[in-house]
Amino acid sequence: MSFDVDVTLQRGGRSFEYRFRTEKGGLTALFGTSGAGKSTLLDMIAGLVRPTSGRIAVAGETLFDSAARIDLPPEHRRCGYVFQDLRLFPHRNVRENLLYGWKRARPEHRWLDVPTTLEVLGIGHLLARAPRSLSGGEAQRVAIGRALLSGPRFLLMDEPLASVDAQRREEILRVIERVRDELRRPILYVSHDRSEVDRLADRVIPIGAAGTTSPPAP
Amino acid sequence: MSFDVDVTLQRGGRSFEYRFRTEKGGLTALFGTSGAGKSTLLDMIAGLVRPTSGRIAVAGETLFDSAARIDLPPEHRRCGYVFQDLRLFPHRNVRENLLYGWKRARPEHRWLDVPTTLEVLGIGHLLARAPRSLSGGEAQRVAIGRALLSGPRFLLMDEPLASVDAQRREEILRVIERVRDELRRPILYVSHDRSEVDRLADRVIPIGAAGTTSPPAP
Amino acid sequence: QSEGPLVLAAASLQEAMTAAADGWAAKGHPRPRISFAASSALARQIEAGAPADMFVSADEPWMDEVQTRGLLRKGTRVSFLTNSLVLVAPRSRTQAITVKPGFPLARALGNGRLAVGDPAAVPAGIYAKQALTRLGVWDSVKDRLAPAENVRAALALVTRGVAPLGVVYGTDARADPGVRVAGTFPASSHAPISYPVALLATSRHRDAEGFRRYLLSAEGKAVFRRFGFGTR
Amino acid sequence: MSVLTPEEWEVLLLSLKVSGAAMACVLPVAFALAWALARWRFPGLILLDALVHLPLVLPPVVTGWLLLIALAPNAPLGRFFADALGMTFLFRWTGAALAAGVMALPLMVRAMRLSLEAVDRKLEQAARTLGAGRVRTFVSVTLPLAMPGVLAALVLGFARSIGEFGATITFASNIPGETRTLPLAIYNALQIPGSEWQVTRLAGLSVLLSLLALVLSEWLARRGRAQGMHHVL
Amino acid sequence: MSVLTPEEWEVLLLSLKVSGAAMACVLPVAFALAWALARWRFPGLILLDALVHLPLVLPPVVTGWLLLIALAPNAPLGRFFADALGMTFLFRWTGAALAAGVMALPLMVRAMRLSLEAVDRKLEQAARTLGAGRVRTFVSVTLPLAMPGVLAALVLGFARSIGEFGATITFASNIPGETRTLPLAIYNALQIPGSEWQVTRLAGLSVLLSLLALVLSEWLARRGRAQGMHHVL
Ligand SMILES: Nc1ncnc2c1ncn2[C@@H]1O[C@H](COP(=O)(O)OP(=O)(O)OP(=O)(O)O)[C@@H](O)[C@H]1O
Ligand SMILES: Nc1ncnc2c1ncn2[C@@H]1O[C@H](COP(=O)(O)OP(=O)(O)OP(=O)(O)O)[C@@H](O)[C@H]1O
Ligand code: MOO
Ligand SMILES: [Mg+2]
Ligand SMILES: [Mg+2]
Repeated sequence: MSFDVDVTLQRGGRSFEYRFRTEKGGLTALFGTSGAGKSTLLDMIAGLVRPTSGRIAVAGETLFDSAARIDLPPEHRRCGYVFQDLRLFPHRNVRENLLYGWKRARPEHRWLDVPTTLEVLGIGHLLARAPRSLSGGEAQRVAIGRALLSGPRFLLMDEPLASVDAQRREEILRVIERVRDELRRPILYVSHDRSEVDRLADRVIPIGAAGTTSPPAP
Repeated sequence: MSFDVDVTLQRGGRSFEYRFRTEKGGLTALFGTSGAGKSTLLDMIAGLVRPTSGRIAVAGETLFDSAARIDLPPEHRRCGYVFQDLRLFPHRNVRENLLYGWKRARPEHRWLDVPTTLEVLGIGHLLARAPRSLSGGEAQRVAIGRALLSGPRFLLMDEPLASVDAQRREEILRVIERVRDELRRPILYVSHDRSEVDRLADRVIPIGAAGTTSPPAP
Repeated sequence: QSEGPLVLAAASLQEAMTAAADGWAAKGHPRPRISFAASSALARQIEAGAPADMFVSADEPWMDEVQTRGLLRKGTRVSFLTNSLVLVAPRSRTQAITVKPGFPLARALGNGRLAVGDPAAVPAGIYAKQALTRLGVWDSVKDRLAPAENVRAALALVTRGVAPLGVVYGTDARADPGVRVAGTFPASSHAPISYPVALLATSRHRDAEGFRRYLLSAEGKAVFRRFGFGTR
Repeated sequence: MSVLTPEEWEVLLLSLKVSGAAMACVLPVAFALAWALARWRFPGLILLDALVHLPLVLPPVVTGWLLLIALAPNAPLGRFFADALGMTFLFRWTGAALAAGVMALPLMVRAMRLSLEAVDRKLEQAARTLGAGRVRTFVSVTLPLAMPGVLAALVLGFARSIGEFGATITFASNIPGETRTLPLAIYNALQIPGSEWQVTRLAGLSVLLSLLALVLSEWLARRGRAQGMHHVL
Repeated sequence: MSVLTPEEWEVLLLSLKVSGAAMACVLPVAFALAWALARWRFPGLILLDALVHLPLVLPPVVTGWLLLIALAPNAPLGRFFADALGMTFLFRWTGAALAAGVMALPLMVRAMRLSLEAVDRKLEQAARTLGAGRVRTFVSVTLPLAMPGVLAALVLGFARSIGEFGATITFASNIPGETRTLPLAIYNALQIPGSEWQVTRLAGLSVLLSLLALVLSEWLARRGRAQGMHHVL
């Protein structure tokens, strides 16, 4: 199985519940209204938000289990997380941002090389720039590159193409498809763009409205 | 005429040139690759970035004219600017963010009331929340509300619907259409979503690749 | 005038001057207000034109300085107090030391230091240096000093047992139950320790001269003698 | 309360008055300096910066001495204050407040400058497009976002001014009821052998005062946070 | 150089040594305290905060006096340092450094705390997901983002330690070549009538030293900015 999630979270007086399993490999899209709790779910899988209780496993490895008192720290989960709010390091230039995870990854874990990444994302000319001076789409592409280069075991992508123009989007989508099909890395993908989801997703998990349970996907 | 722009800008060794005029009213879409300079153009029209030279007029009022030494400060330009990076005030809750411009607008300039805004944007339940605790889509809708409520003479919208889900997007699009048709406020709209542009735009201004001139629209 | 005259007095005179002011006030006069600080600071304030009535210095040079600038009322300067210089040890230390030419001060210190007012600045330290030099022991202890900001701080070093011996004024040693006078320096071993008083040229207070006279009167001097000062 | 002697009360209230006045006068000056150092780029910048740091670098007694020279009744600046504003400082509580304020200045400027430099200018731009002029933007966006620095400045400055000794005694002298603040009273007590108990009481009062200031500032900061200023406070 | 007398050279170098040692020792301590105050929430928080502010609130002489009592050879703490670490402070330049460090502590803690509280925790989270453990995240993200505060702390602390007088003379005495730093030398000069010129020279040296520190810190800050740390420096 790729994603095996069964957790609850109490926060700000609301309670979130997620329960779903997906078969091995492939891209799983999360679809749901704004505020339903998609980013929150990704944060829990990445180890940034601690579920109140439950269990999370990805590709056979248990990342969190409240009963067994397992809670892998984020740096050992090896997720490539493209944040909805990007979170580029403001004190480092584009090159250093891109290489931040790459340098820390074991060589055998890296599955994408730097030139290819720069090529596909079209960010080779931005390497010396400060994140603050990037345009919206440029920053988004750097964030994607940083996550891919960290040699992750699986990907969490939160609206990664929201500000990317059509042409570049096409190229990036093709890379994501390659990761999905050739490398068979599990991907959890959030998007409000129906056409993107239709094209990429092997399955869609609906995230229900505020606080409701997400039924397990078939 | 709605937008009458003829400016150049030198920045970071690159030179940007914009030259276009649009007829009265209607929605003008800016379409162009990432990094072409769309947000930069909006910043110049809003008075946040000073063109090196040229002239900007909106709906007959000259906002900037390097020859005539006119440079209206941003607070007198009355633009409703939805920033690509939102820029909600982190020290004020949602209600205060929404009313920030509204309070400062003259009553006769306001053309949208608060209840309608909350209703359309679906943010009535968020009023007491801190911007930091909002989801991506929620924050984006608050940013739209804040701009609309400030009683602007014209709108600058930089990918305002990037993180908004399909259903809500539909409702917001309808509001924008009403502003365009009934109130006849000029709108400059940036989007990478072809279907959005096709539906809304009376005309499309292509913003060329890095540093090239944008030819005047017909 | 309901407020008393403003007196600038050396900090080391604090207890005695306060008592003298009380004595004056007990006679039905408005109580003088006294600002206690280092003589140097007070002299500089006078030179800056601060509006005070009387200056009581802990040594002569600062009074000279003020006088040269014509800031004293003519004929009011009198050196009226004297003091002695003593060697003190913590109360617990019983061994007696005779202060005489060539006395074994360095040995008595062990590996401790001799607490003194800073010989480069503080009057008590300057007298101490004179006395130790005259007695021929300065060279043996000059690298073993613990110079302090003022006499009372030097005294505190001995009281706290941080320094085994110290050189202070007799008045200080007397007032502190934590120390014992181990020996007194012969008056001939140092320049006379004297405290001058004078009215300031700008003084307008009608009580100022009265208070000065009181300080110089038998009654006033008795107050200072109670605190161990010599008078003349 | 009978736990304090009348003199202790006098000293305590005077210290409060002096420090309060010092903070009230210095805060705007320090903020203006912090603003200039954070936002402007001009040739003399580093010199201004050095000037602001001066009271920190010099021993307090020297600062007091410089104040004495500058503001003596017969010095030009001193005459100006006396004639034009009717203000005299020497031997007056206003002098103690001035000394305390000057000594606190560098600490306050730095703290506020640090916060001002961290304010995101893009938020100020947003305020401008929403119709707020420079002043309103400053009041409604910049100032609240820099509030942690302002609070820190007040706490540091107040604590520093409560503890100020050297410049005060040199410049304003040690006059009971007028310039004898807590540290000067402590100095007096220190001159009397065996007065440890009195020193301890007075020092305890100082600590109490600044503890109150500290609690107040943390409370204000927490209130700010509760209002959603998560990342600023 | 012949513009300085040999004694002035001695005093200058000693001041540098003392302040340098003070900064080197206090910086990590101050940072740890700033970290605790910025990041942890525990019951004694405000008391720790008050303790850190203590040397600011109390007159320096009292702080020196407290150090004296705590670290006297016959006091438990003093004995511990002497026996376990072979360190003695009284009448030693190490004592002057300790006094300077203690006096600088509150300023340094505040500045660093201010910057630490402004660091966006979300960036630390991003570093964690990219494989950086707590320590690496701290070194590569938190610390650089808090760098403006660290620099400000160093400038404030260095300036304060260069100017430190009261605690030093009380705790470490005024021994030429060992503990007579610039302010103590200035004090000596001030006590002697007619020595204004010497005071001015020594004060000028102090100012020069801290001007150097200031220029250095501004240069470092600018270098940081040039490397793209736009919004942090
Ligand atoms: N710290 C918080 N305190 C209270 N509520 C919060 C907090 N953080 C997030 N929320 C709320 O939790 C809900 C889920 O947020 P989340 O970011 O997961 O939504 P989302 O599904 O990603 O939405 P979007 O598509 O708009 O990004 C939202 O309603 C949000 O307002
Ligand atoms: N301060 C700066 N220094 C140098 N270059 C800058 C600066 N700010 C922006 N740029 C560059 O100017 C170009 C135009 O930026 P702009 O934000 O206008 O692009 P955009 O068309 O809005 O792109 P996007 O669709 O990705 O948001 C980009 O290549 C950007 O990197
Ligand atoms: O009273 Mo003094 O002038 O400190 O020795
Ligand atoms: Mg989200
Ligand atoms: Mg843009």
